[in-house]
Amino acid sequence: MSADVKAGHAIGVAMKRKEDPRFVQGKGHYVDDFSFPGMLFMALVRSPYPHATIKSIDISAAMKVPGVKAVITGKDLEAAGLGWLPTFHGLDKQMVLAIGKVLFQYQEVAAVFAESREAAADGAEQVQVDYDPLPVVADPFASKTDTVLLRPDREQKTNHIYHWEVGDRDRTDQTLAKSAKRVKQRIWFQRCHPAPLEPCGCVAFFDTMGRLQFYVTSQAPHVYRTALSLVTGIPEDRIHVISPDIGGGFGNKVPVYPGYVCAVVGALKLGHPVKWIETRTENLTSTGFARDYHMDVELGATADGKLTAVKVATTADHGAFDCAADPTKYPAGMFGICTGSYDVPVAHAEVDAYFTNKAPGGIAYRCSFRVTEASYAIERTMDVLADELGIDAVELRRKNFVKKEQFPYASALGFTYDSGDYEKTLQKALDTIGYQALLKEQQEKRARGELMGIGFSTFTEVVGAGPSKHFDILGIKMFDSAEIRIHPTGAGIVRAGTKSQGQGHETTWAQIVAEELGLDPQQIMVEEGDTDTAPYGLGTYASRSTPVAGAAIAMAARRIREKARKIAAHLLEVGEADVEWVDYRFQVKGVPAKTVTMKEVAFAAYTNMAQNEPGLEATFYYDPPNMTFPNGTYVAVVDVDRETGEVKVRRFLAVDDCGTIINPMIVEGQVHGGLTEGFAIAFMQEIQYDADGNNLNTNFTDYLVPTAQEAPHWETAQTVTPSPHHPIGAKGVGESPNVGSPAAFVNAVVDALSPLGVRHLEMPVTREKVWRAIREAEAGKGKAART
Amino acid sequence: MKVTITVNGTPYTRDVEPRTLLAYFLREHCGLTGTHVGCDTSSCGCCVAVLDGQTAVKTCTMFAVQADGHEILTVEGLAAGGALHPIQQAFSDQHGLHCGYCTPGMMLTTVALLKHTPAPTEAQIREGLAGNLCRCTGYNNIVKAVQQAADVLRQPAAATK
Amino acid sequence: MIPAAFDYIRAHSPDEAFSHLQQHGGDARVLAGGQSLIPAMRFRLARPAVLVDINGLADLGRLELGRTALAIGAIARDSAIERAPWIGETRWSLLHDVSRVVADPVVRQMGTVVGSLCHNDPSGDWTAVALAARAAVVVRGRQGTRTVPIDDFLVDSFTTAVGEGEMALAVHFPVPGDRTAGSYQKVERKVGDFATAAAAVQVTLDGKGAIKEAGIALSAAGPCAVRVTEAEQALVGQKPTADVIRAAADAASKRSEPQADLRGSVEYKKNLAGVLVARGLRQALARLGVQA
Amino acid sequence: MNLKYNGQEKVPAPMDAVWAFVRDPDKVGRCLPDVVEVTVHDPQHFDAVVQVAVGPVRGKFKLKFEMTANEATHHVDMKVSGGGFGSAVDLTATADLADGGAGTTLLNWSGEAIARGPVAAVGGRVLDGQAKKLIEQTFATVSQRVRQA
Repeated sequence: MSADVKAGHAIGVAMKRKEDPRFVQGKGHYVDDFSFPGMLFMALVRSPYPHATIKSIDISAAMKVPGVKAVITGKDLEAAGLGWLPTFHGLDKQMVLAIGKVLFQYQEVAAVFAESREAAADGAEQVQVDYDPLPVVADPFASKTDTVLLRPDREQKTNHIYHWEVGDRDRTDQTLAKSAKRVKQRIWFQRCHPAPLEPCGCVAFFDTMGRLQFYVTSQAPHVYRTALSLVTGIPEDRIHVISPDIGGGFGNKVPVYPGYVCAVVGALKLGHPVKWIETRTENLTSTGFARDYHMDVELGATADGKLTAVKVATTADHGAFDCAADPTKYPAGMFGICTGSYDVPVAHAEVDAYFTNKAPGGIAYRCSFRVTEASYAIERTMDVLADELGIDAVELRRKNFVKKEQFPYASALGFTYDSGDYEKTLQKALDTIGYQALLKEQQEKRARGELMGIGFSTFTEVVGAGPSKHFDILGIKMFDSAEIRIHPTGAGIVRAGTKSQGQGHETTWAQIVAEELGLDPQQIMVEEGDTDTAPYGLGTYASRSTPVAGAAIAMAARRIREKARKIAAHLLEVGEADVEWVDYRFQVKGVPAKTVTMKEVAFAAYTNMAQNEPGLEATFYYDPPNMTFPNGTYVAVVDVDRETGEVKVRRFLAVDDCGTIINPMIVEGQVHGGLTEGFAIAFMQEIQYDADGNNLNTNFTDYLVPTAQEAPHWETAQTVTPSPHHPIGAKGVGESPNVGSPAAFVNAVVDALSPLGVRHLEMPVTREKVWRAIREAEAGKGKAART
Repeated sequence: MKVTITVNGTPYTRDVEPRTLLAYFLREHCGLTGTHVGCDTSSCGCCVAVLDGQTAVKTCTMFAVQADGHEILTVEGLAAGGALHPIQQAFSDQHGLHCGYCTPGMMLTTVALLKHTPAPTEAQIREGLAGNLCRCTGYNNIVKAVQQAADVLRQPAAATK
Repeated sequence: MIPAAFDYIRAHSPDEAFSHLQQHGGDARVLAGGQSLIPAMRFRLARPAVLVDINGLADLGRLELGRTALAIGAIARDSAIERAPWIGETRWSLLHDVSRVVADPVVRQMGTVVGSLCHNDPSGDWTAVALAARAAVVVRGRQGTRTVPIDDFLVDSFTTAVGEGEMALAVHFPVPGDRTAGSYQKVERKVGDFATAAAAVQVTLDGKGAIKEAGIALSAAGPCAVRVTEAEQALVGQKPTADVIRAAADAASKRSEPQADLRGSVEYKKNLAGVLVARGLRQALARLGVQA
Repeated sequence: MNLKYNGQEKVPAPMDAVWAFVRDPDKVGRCLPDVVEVTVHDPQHFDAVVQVAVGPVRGKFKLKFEMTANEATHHVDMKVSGGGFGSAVDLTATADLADGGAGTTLLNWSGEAIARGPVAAVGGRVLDGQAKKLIEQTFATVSQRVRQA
């Protein structure tokens, strides 16, 4: 499926990945692969209680364990002024190690430093913590009452963190009241976790110059450098963050975690390198979870199904600290995309967030900030509306699509959609999957009492944060950057502020440069993740790499081309105005025989540059003028087993429109992966807490990751509507399948059960939920279960 | 305890605690960091190596002392004479990897799978790889990679592999 | 995660293993496949002072198919069953089925049948199969070896007839008669999970097409795997009809006493027990060419 | 995880004898299955160390007990907290005595336990049954010891 690629014509080619030879030989360098002489291992002591006063911590037995060098607690850190970490959007702060009390189960209480992994684990086991349990608030609706104040450390004496809203509440309410049809659905997007296979971790040491060398699994190394400087007071020039190969991130490796601060403190205090690698349990119980939005979605429509208004009111569970990784001004991220692909005259969305005794987080798990929740809300509720109206869910969507000619489209909640052709994408999906034949099959099966469902999701995402006038993290605007150097032989290096976690940047970035400069992508090296060499960037998450850094790379390459044009003019012995860029080379206008290649120009840039400044390099900081709006139509076909509730996803087709495609092989791979994560969320995954605040899904035996056996076979197709404002028209794709697919899966299951009167099922759609819905429906309770 | 384990043809004699997991023996005592650790529950398969040429094992669920006197094949031992092993080549050709973290385990499970099932169907591949998790690829392309590798390995020229 | 420290002994003969176990009693555990024990040790829930490794005892790794019984040695792997040359024969279809759904395909290459029986997890697969197939376990004790019928072997969750200082050497599965087929039906959330519910079924038909012998057992249906005697009684002597199958399924559902957990409620699991027994019976009969 | 149990023992001894027994921390403490050590601090407070062995899972639980008794209603409240295996267990239990007639006493008990940490997270699948067994055993032993006393 992959192809080799020659100089030029690099975009749109399924070039084999340049990173693969390293990975398939086990020569990747992940953070746990780094070891340094004298290195100590750190283990964290964590609380079994979700809410408790710490009466005492006794480290004496731990210090007697052979090999244990030190134990630090929250008190030690507080005394050093390092007790708290700022959170990314600045609304809250987070304890590094528990101070006075613990607020969630598995919270970090003490850090043990020892000469080996074994000794660190033995030492952690010997730290005696005396707890006095406090009442537990395990759900956000209980939190609302403020009966138990969870965070007396804050000025605001309430569990309410923030209220955020967008749109016109009054007009939305009035329109809904007047609408011929109106549906309301409570939808919970359950708490889930990105669970990359490589857990989080770091190695910290101070080199002979007293400079912090910090190897860490970070999707945003520059932000880490700044954050570490702000937290520790170490000048930013004395911090070197290296984010090596990353074994999957999906948003989990965006926040700065307490363990990192502890490792740095240990390295400083003990004068040894310190390594901390999470266990899987630690990863699932304490690092950034995602979602946990309880959404009341209301749609108004005319009698024939034209949407009149959309209203969403959300109660968000943020856990013990507000560590949601959202841009400063957008505590609920891009939730305003909840009007989806539809032309909605008026809308209102609001989010109220609360503290609970659960792990902190609220990161963007393989999605632009809160886009998955918003997309699921509208796409699920569209099916509820179709059911209410008694019309086909596809027809309802088609009727309400933003039309091709309406772009750029100003949505009721403030976004300007850049481009799209939703009708075309939908039609391609219907044709490819054979919708009419499936409907016929479904009819026949229903007549026999069999349960078959077809589910659609025609979603629109908003990615590529973001324009500096709106978006910042810790005050730093969300631009991204690239630096390109072309060497005398026409080879080169690109450095970007992003960080690949498997997305294949080493390949796609080289393809962009090759396309723009007519060079061989095999000789364009890509380097990311080293804050000493890469220009400042905000990192890779929220599908921002291609929309922002990809644009920066194209723009930097164009700067190089402009400089190269001057040298080409010198080589071609004409004026600069007479040189044009045709078919990946410079040519004297109108004289196709007189050309020079970029490779020749590169050599001249160092050997024969005439009056031009030597060298051939450029840096570009790209501040995007707008977000990009990838979209797609997804179709799931399922069969449901009445007796066991088992759902078999028989077919799944994803038709994506991500604008210009740089590497179709990688785009397809991203779609496959995202669909599998969406499948897992729809059917298997949830971080559950019981009423006592105990986390019930603490490792891979209960937090379920699908294997090749469960994962369906994926079918993909594309339409291409380039983004008009992106230099190469690309929109980004990594997250679309995770954003768009959950609704398609659930809609398919509900469609299968719709003859029984079932209108909604909460994710994860487990066998038992399906079985129960069937049983209750058959017992005549089906109608009652509606609403 | 002193153990001697032959890894990729090279004997490694080391003094280890009995509780040292084979995965950490490979990573930290032999410096072979291609074997990864991704969970605590024998679920993910990132640590799979091949024992005595036949058996795919999760090296996080085996003690190094158990492997004393045995042969272990890890990802570092797959390529020979500067050429990628057909399984490695296939994973790259078919885009059967993204982040690369599960890849070594996935490939070593494939080594044992193809030893016992040289011409697997898609269903057999999916069944055979179900002890290894991948979060990135969605498995479509891993299945294709195993099919390609099986085809290549069944050619007479590759039979010595 | 790192286990607590322990002493490791590699046994070079069954006698040596036995004498170490006698010496250390409850402080020692046998290390066979280790696929349940080592994860428990990594969480430090299990922290035996001594491990006696029997993996070097090649004689205990054999599958011996005799005239009357299949003997599976203490370190014979699950995968050895999966790949046995006779595993495709209809009479062995119960073993065929289970050997492909225990844990996951990599764990099966180390995990052992006897180890699984000795672990006696309430949701184990081999325990239910051993009941349905009426297996027996050979246990080495101070008074020599004894053969314990599986019904007596499985005492309680994680507790078997293997006493402190003793070890299991093999499990014997009777060679099924002609016109025997079985089926193992398991509902699991994903590969590698413990069963939400599982049913092991084995039936033998007589010359006239009536059920001569039946073995029906459930896993994840109580403190340990359970034989559904009422279902067996409902089947034996009957022609296999839909009604007979329903009676057996109902008996299984009734007999099932599962625990509610993340896999499902008691009600759902009891339902599954019946559904899976019915499916297992239909599949086993279909394997004998009988539609019911 | 939250576990709830209750049960009844019919003790072949008069109420006074049973009451005297259940108010004695040392005697009650030694009815715990596989108890290794009981340390009585005062009539209301004692510590106990219990050996837990379920298959390969073996270890010690250290538990603190607080007992309050109501003489008039023959009612005992017990609060237990402690841990082992890096896990925490909190338990509240009550026992009520009633005349069973013919020189016997009815011991009605109920308990609610919350287990947290690896024991619940990893062992949760089997914890319920095991905990139930331990609690039932404890009260059965109380019944037996009173009879012997």
